[in-house]
Amino acid sequence: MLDKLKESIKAALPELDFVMGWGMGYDPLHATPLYMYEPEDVDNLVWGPLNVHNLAVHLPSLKGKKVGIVVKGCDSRSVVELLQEGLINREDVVIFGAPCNGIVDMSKIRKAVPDAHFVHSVETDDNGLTITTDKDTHKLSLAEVMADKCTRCRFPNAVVADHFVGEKREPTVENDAYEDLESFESQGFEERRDFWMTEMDRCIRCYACRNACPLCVCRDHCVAQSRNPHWVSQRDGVRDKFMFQIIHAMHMAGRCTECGECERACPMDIPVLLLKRKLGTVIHDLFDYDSGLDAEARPPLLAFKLEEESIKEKDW
Amino acid sequence: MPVLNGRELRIVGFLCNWCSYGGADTAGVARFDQPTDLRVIRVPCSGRIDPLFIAKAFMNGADGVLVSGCHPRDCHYAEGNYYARRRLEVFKQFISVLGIEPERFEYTWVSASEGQRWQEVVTKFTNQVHTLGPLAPIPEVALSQLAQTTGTDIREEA
Amino acid sequence: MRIGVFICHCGSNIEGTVDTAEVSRIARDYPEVAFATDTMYACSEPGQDGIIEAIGEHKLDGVVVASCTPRMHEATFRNTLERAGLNPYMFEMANIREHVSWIGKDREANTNKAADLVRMAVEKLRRNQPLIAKEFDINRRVLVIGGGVAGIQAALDCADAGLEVVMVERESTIGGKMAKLDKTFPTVDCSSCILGPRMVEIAQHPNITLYACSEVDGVSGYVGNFSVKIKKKARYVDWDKCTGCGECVEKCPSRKAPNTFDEKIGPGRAINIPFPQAIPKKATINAEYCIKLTKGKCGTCEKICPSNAIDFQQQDEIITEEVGAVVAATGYDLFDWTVYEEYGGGRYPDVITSLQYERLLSASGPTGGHVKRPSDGKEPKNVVFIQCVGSRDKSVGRPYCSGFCCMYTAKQAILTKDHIPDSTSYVFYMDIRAPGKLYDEFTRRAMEEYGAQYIRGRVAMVYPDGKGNMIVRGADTLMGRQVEVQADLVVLAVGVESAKNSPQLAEKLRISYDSYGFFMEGHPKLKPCETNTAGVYLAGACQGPKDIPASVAQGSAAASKVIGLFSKEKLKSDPQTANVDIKRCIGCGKCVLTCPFGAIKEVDFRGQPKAEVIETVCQGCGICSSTCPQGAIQLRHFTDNQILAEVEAICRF
Amino acid sequence: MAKYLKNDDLGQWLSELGADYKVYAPVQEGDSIAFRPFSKGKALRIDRHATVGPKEILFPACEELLRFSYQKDEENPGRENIQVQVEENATPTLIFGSRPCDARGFDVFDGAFTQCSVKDSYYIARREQAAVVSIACTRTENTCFCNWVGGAPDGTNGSDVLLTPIQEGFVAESITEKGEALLAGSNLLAEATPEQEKEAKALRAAAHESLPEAPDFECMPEQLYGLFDNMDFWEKQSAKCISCGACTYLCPTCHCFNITDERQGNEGERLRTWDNCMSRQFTQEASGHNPRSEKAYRLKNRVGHKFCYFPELHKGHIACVGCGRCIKSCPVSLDIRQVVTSAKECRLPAEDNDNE
Repeated sequence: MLDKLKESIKAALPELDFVMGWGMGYDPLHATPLYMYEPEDVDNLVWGPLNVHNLAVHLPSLKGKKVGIVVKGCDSRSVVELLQEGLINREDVVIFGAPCNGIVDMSKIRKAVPDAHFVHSVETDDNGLTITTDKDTHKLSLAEVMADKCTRCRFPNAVVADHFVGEKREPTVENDAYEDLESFESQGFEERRDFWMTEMDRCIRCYACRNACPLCVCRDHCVAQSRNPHWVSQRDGVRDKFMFQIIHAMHMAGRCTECGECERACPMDIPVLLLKRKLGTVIHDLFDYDSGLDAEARPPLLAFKLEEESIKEKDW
Repeated sequence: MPVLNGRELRIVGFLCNWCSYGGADTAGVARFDQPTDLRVIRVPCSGRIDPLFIAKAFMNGADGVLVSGCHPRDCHYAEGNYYARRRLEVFKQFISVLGIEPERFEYTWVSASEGQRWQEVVTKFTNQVHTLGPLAPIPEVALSQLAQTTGTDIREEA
Repeated sequence: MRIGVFICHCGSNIEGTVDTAEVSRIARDYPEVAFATDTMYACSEPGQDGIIEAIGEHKLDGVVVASCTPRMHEATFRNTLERAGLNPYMFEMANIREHVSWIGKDREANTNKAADLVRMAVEKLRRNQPLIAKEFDINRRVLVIGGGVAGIQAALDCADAGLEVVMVERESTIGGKMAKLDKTFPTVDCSSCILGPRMVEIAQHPNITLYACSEVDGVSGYVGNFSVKIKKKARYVDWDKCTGCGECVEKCPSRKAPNTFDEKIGPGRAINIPFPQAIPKKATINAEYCIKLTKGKCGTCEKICPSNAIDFQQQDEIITEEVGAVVAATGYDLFDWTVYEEYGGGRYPDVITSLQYERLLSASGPTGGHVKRPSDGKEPKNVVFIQCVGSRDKSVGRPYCSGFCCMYTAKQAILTKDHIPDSTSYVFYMDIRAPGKLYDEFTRRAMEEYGAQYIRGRVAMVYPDGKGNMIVRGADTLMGRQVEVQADLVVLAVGVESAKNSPQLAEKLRISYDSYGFFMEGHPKLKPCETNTAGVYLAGACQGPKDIPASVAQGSAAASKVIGLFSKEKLKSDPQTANVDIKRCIGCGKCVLTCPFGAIKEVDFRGQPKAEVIETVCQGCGICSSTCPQGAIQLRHFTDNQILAEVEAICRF
Repeated sequence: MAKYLKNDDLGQWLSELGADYKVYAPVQEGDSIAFRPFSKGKALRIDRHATVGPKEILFPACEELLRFSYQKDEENPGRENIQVQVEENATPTLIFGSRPCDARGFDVFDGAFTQCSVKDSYYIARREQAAVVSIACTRTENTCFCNWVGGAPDGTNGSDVLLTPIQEGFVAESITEKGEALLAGSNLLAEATPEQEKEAKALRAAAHESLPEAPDFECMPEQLYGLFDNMDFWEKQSAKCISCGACTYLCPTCHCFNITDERQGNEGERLRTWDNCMSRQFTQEASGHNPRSEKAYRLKNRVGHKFCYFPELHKGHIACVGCGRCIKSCPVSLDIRQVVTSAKECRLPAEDNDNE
């Protein structure tokens, strides 16, 4: 399948400035975005559970160029959102899709293999990963180290693609039950608040969550670093950090595809995706809307109905 | 000045100029007694209210937030309250994950003529917030610094 | 900044439950407050003079007045500031009367709250910017959409006042529904006799340009400067040449075309002139039924037309007109009564609508004014009228009262007696609504002088008796029994609904409409013919069911609004508009999408898309500001920072 | 003279030190490891590099430089007096568990904050009050490259005490007088036996061995100047960068900051907060112009500063300690080693015949 993907990229490359995919990174456990300019670059392409990055994040800044992008199912939904918001032109992007079996969650790997920073080699196959460090070897099934989002994946195949190689995979689940959220919300309100305070306290305000988010399109003009409007100060207290995450989440409402890049990118491992998951289920229940599926759809918070069947207003 | 200790809670109101601010005026003209906790911010339209203003109020120590606009179909700007309804409803359902009781925030529609309804809304909402009690503001400083000043560290408790 | 704060006693209205001296003492410690005092009546002449004096003495450049609601006196105090030489927008009000002193008697709590409200006003004012209203030119032409009686009235009033008027009419003639009527209530005078001359005036008025058989295709621009695209529909007759002689109509072999003017009860032709007094009196080909246009054969009209006006090649044409104001007068349509299965659902030829009956009564109608029932041409002796067909009926989604059916039913009962003296009319009604001048007297005449039998109750069923007549079965709720009436003809008082495509037109005009498609007035009481879009006015039944006098009155009212608007030298826009920080805008277009007024356009700035506010169109709602994620578009005077400052003023102290 | 501390006594020793110092040590927080005030019973995480190093203790992410308040004249509220209050509250602080690379970062801070014409009194106060107890690395991570930039797994720069973990405890060596005092002050520390010292030495040597061979960076300033206008090179190197600040905020040597005033009512404070050169706003000028509007310029600056501009000003000291956090925590795994070696290997165009 990887060979077919490479072939298809090579065939399209002459018409394109470059194609974005994944290559191996600084150690055998880490893939990294790969920019393929020349046919020989394509030989470095890899496909597998280490391709954790959502490359769609780069597309808006490439406006004006004609580029290719390799996408997982989840990544493709971000592309659809960008198309919907007019931030990229469909004719400027060639999309290569392939069925995805799921990707790993590095923090789960770090838990399973405390020596993950000392890894020597990694082998991946359909069943999982074999990780060898300077001390020992660990066989991990993909299921135990898979990113949470993959355990509830509904779109393992690209929802939009110009070239799709391989056999389409069946979705992992039909519906997202939001069990993580349910279990979080089984706590009392004060516990939830305390949870966020301790988590947010750790934040170093590097904005990796924001910059890794393919839909945080304001980026350089984000209110987080602006005095006018002055939504947050530069203090490193919990309040401003928490406020920023609320801003991020609310700005994502009805747009977020829950690709999880915010959480993955966080160097401090703060579980910020949960906030967006909450909004995801609220939006889904209220407006029967899933983002990133239809580039022609009007996002629910930029629209309204005269009568909102699902909104039950308070009787006074 | 701090809200009257023990008697009042901090309740922020966002009212659209055309309907609900007028409704609150009407209630005043009719001398309808209301609790004194609420402080009203006048905005042109409920559509102007970014739910994040409400988040900011809670972060800074508000115990309750009330938004009121024109009834659907009566928006002075035709569509503002329709957008507001969606955004505010989403926000209301969202805040539970933050650890804020959804009952601390309500949005409703009161027309300029509905003085009585305004009195009812303010009274009931204020009581509702008092039932929940004060909401601790999110600390403006890092927890370690907070621990230094207060002597307790919520991370230790957890 | 140097801010002055004035705490008003409002006599004892505020002072009674708020310690104003204490509030002013507290206010003195607020940031940038250079002067604070309490005053007896801030709005009175001495009160205002005191403010002006303090501005001079303390070199104030911003003022907070804590008194009554800004909805009352904001304009007053802005003027005061202007008189003192300050920008009127460097002013904020704290409402300590309606929102404080009048709603509670706890003096301590009230004083504390008043001080908080003043702090909020001060914090907001610290972030105010001087604003200056922009002036712009007015194009003193008006577009009237719809050539019914309301539109005609509005157009003539405007034209007589010297304004240029463009009238667009969907049908091939103006006159609207009124032109179809035989007589009008309560005077029973001839409808076309009073309307006809007004129609002629439209045609002859030098200030009026009429586009019949045309529709508004699109509207852009804003008050004072609208640009309107008008679609002139293909009519296959060159109206410049057509003399309206009618020879083509007579000779046209295609006789299955519906005669819409006669409400489809008379014979139709593929080429047609609606009625003798039509304005413009021109022939129009119905392409659906024209043999030449459908099959390529025939062409009779082309051969016989003495002025060579037939043009089978004609296409729709788009014309652009520039105007400064728009009057919508698109009238109404009738409810589709065939949903009423119990009345036959359209299957019985002798169950007709009231408007069809008007055509049977009319001397210019298909029967020449002789009432003949459609099935066999027999003169009916028993005529049953059923009221509230498609009005006041939740089950068909029409809960509202159609307003004038009671009156025209009474009129038709009277006219039936006039036409057929030995006839009897039966009227099934729910309530009689006759609140107008001489209206109730009129319905009483129908009953008392003309012997119309009024039966209070709904009709359960209408069915043929098998002998060529209809049986109407219903309840007589006053007598508490079932009744059956044998009818030669059944006339349904079909309710009014909004004209077809009203929502689409409303969206083009960026005005709102209710759930039934009727256009929304600016205020149900105080702005009956304005809309919430500046420069767009309403006349007639497009706003809600209306009879002729009310439609005419609203037509004149709309005209007076246009004349009032145009009497200004220049228009001033409210400067509290949205404003784009072009450096922060990323051109995502979310504001463009959500602006209810089309006041934001996408422009190209050095190759980047950016939003730009058309200040004269912007109404200042601020939806864009709460939509823009990076806060690049800010509503002046209600910026994020101003609202945040108010939030902090409440929460942080 | 080396000392020996048993693993079991570590907690006790830190508690003892707590009497004179505020002790910071790496602890687990969520899925990360961070330096936090130590209290007895807290589980230390010294088996690997902390997610974020101890730099925050000497150079806080946010510090209040001063507080100000406006005092109003009762009689004439238009007249205001500003009162400014500077609180210097540096207290004796002990950083425990830093790695040699982390400690070496303080060398760079010292260069920037104490050796330039403008002395940073806030930093100096904290630095003078600080003691640093580092732990030598006996095992190197994939992202470690301290030896490339002049450091070593057992480097001593910036530390007062260096501990080498051996089987059942630590061999402790004092580097400075301050360190000597720290070791002398406790009965928990015994003289290290020659065997223990030998074991420590062997482990340290092995760590040296495990690091990849160090390239010679002598030529880097010249190479980087040579590449200054080669935007094609920098665009390709930065293509995958997402312009977040993870690398700079986790970097033990990055020391850029921003200053903002925050005011509520009549009170306010002046804050100094971390800033980062990977952000577009870093060089945003008031006019709207931005000399580093694209990420290629920003990456060039970051690498240039570390390997060229800073060394030029500070006796060749590279402003990178090879801790590898920027690689490890980078959301796109951008590898600074690869950027620098690419720059090194890049063939510069021959001097453009200036002499002709």
